[in-house]
Amino acid sequence: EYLAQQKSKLEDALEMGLTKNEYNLICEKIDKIPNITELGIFSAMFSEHCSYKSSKKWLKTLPTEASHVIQGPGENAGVIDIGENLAAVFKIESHNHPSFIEPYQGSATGVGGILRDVFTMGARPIALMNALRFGSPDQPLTKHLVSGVVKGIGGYGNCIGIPTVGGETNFDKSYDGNILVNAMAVGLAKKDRIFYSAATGAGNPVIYVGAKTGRDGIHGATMASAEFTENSTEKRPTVQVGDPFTGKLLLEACLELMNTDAVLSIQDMGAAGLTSSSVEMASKGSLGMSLNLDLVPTREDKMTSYEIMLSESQERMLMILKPGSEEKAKSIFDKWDLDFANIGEVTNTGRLILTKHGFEACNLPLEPLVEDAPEYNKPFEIKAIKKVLKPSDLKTNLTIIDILKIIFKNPNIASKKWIWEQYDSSVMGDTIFANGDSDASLVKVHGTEKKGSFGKGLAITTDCTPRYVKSDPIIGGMQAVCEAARNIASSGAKPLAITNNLNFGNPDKKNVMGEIVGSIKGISEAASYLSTPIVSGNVSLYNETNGKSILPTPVIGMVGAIDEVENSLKISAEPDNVLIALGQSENFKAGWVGCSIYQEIINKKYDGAPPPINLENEKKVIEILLKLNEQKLLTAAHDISDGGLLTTVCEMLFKYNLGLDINLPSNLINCDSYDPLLQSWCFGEDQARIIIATKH
Amino acid sequence: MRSGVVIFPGSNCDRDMIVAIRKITGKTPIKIWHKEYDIPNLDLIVIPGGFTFGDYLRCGALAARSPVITSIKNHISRGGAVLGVCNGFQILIEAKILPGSLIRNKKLLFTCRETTLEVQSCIENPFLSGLKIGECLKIPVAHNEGNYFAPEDLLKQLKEEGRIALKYIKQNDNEKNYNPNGSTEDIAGILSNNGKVLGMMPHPERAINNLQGGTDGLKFLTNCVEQIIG
Amino acid sequence: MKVIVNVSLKEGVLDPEGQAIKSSLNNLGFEHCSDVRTGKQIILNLDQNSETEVLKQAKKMCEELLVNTVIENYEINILKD
Amino acid sequence: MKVIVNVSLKEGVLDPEGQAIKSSLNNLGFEHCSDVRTGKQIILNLDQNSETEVLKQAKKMCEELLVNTVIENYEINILKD
Repeated sequence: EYLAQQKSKLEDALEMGLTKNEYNLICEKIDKIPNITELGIFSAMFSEHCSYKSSKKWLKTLPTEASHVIQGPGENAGVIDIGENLAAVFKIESHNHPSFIEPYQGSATGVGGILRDVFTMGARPIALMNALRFGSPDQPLTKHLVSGVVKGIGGYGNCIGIPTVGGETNFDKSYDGNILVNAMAVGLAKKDRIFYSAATGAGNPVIYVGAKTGRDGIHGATMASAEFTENSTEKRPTVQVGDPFTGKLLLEACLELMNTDAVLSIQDMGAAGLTSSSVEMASKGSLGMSLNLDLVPTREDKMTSYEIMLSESQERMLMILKPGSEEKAKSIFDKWDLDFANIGEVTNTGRLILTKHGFEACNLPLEPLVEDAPEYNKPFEIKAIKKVLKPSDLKTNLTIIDILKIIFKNPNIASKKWIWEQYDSSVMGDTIFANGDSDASLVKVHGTEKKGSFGKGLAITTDCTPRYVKSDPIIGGMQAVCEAARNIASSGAKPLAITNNLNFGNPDKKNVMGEIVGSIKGISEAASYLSTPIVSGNVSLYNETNGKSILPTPVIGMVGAIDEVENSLKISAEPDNVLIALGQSENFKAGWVGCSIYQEIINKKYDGAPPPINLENEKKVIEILLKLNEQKLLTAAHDISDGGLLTTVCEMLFKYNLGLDINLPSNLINCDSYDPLLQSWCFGEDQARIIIATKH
Repeated sequence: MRSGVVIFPGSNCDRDMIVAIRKITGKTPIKIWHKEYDIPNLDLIVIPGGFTFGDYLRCGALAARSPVITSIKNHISRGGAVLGVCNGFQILIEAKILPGSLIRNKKLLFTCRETTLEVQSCIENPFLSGLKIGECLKIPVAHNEGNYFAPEDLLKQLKEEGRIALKYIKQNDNEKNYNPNGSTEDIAGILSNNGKVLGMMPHPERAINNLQGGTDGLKFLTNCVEQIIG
Repeated sequence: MKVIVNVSLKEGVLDPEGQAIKSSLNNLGFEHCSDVRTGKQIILNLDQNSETEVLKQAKKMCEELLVNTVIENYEINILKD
Repeated sequence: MKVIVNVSLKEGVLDPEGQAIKSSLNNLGFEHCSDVRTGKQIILNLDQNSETEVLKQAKKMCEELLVNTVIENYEINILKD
């Protein structure tokens, strides 16, 4: 502890991932040389993960308001109103770096962390999704990472008893050195029982609940955005270990306590553990906090103030209780066998004061920790491919059937049943659609059953087409939002709001920064037009190994609502249905083949411009679909995306082994199977199209 | 019918079972916390699915040492009926109320999917007597350690005493992996020697309406209620 | 005093994990590996110093909780440090 | 030749299973049990007879498959029967 309270030097700051300027800024703002613990607190708060310093400037441009938004970005999770005095609470977060180092624990703690972000707002989590991206499948390391990540997600989600209802799994060699594990959770709360993290009332007790603190995950926050070099394994053992059993106890104990009036504010100890929770709670309430670190329950002995403040042990929460309610609260945590320790109090000094062994380990003004985190405006260059490929540019001796077979062998399109059968998708008894039944997963809203109806439902999807974003960041960003909205609508629900996970390479490179700025521009434009604002999210940068960045992957998690789950739509057509392609133009000229799966099969690369986005058509196709569904005219619906029209149609026919007689546009009737124009009709990836199945 | 659902730290299918029983009987079963010694007189106690105590050491091992197990044994000696589903079945085995053991699924993976069960001919019992022998029920499973293992002599005894209640069955000949976990002779559920205790891996409470995978679970549980009320 | 309890599956009891490890070892080129059996190791810290007392306690713990005597054997050895 | 590989969690790595077993033992009246750590035991049959060769093989198996070297330690001992 003596060392932790020594004055820091520049090398310490550099070792903690801070730059020279950042170190000087800190010394200037607090007008003293910070000791090691104080510097550690700053390094966590100024990390990319907590401060979003390289992307904050652009994140502010995202639309975050709408009539149904109760709480936008800035809290642990986003909150939207879904009627009947109920609110949906949701967020997506990434655990990319820890999952590469230790796939099982990395992904398991990712699920645990995102669940805590939801129930800390007072919501019972009701569904889990995950968006995963791995390197090329023939690499032995990829096999090891896939099996570890899937087991970790299942291991945590199944044990804590929350259904994993969907997501996406893609493979591309750009993720060889940097896999992506984005976990999304959706919860349900009463509209008037939402809990926030802003501290209130000087003198109120600050309570630590949950598992004991250990040395795991120290520097997790700064590691989260650290670029991997060849020997990244020497960063061990900084990986946190998750305990889903304690997670379940913490979930039930917190929800039980939140039913009383004892809790004033609460925050999950996520990345940077006690540091981010105490600083954010105190600064949001524009108050102060003084903590006695000797009172923090620890599971390893002789832990220094530095280690306690930066530890990322899992399953821990920080709460501020109404004075006098500590006994009642403690009895609930005793029932669930969890630690409950009063470790300090709220003050009005505007400072964070920590004591250890009677010495003052930290005395910092709170304001610079949050307000003065640097906001960089890194140079960027948005590069977009403008070359429009015509069908005739692609020559092949493959027939349509040959191509279709290749498409369904593509790991990004083939069935992922071998993955999601390892997830419990039906626990809690509210799952209507999971894993591929429909374009969006659908979960009943428990307790809204009415006479003659099973009640409301929440539709959830995660979407992104990284190859489009690589070719044209703005169009790629727009397309991710539009595809998510189409998927929600194709399940019969109305798209409502977005949580996004922006996974990118190294922002210090102009083209990567251009990908970030471009896709945020695209997302903003589409999200505002479709009135699906961003209510929460996460940014993961420096996903790069040996100088090679991943494909730009801005994942869009979207939530929608349907009033009666019986009117929901699956993707499988039924016998004697008629299929209609909404949004497909009558007089067909050419299918968009640029940047498509089809082009990759023919040219072994994507080099054309991605399909253009017409926001007006996107909005119209969704409105028409929902109107038709309201009149109960539809049996099924499936959004046209990767692989084009024919791939989408096949996916609608598989379940009941159906066939389909297709009437081609007049100008294609006598084309042979090799004709590029006909093939562009089959496999072109034009947007704003949904196939509906109907008996009427 | 007076029924109760036992809740341990780590149970996560308790609410699903309560919803199913309330849908059938119109009455909400009481919640029994695992530390309760004395519980009121009940007709049926259900031990629901979940990951009690995190499945640590062995599934159900730590839960089987909770105080409530004594009150469950008293309930059985009074002639009461007990239904153990998934983790509940594992707890009944660890508490030595049902014989044999449940080990890891043969493919070593958690599996959550539809299965078809065939009602076996077995001794008088309040769970299956109302159903026809050979009748098939589509009920989902979701578990990691559902591979029921019985040594030779126990298997012989179970057959002779007609205590094998349910088996996984293939719907058509080319359905290869109809048995989700590789259990001995495709066993999915067994009865105690007096027929009053049934342990089964599949989750009937997850098949109680047409929107979510059929109503065979509802048929199974409704039959249990009718048999128990008698 | 530290006690190590080794719990292993009885003969004749299926060990799916052991078989899976054996096949993946063979796939990785370790042909000489003809059989694999898996078991648990539980390391207990008992605050007692008489060895007989510790042995008696450990045995009782195994019978009552740590071992499923239907399908598992166990051996206890005391660490003399 | 028989080889026993004992795999245990590294110091400082959280062992939730060990803690759950400890509290259950305490509840059953074994107050003297102050800590429990769990680990795996893998028993390998290797059809080789040179001890050094067997040791080399076993070490390679641990590094490549049997042990998660990020959070686990291992020790190898050869059974001389």
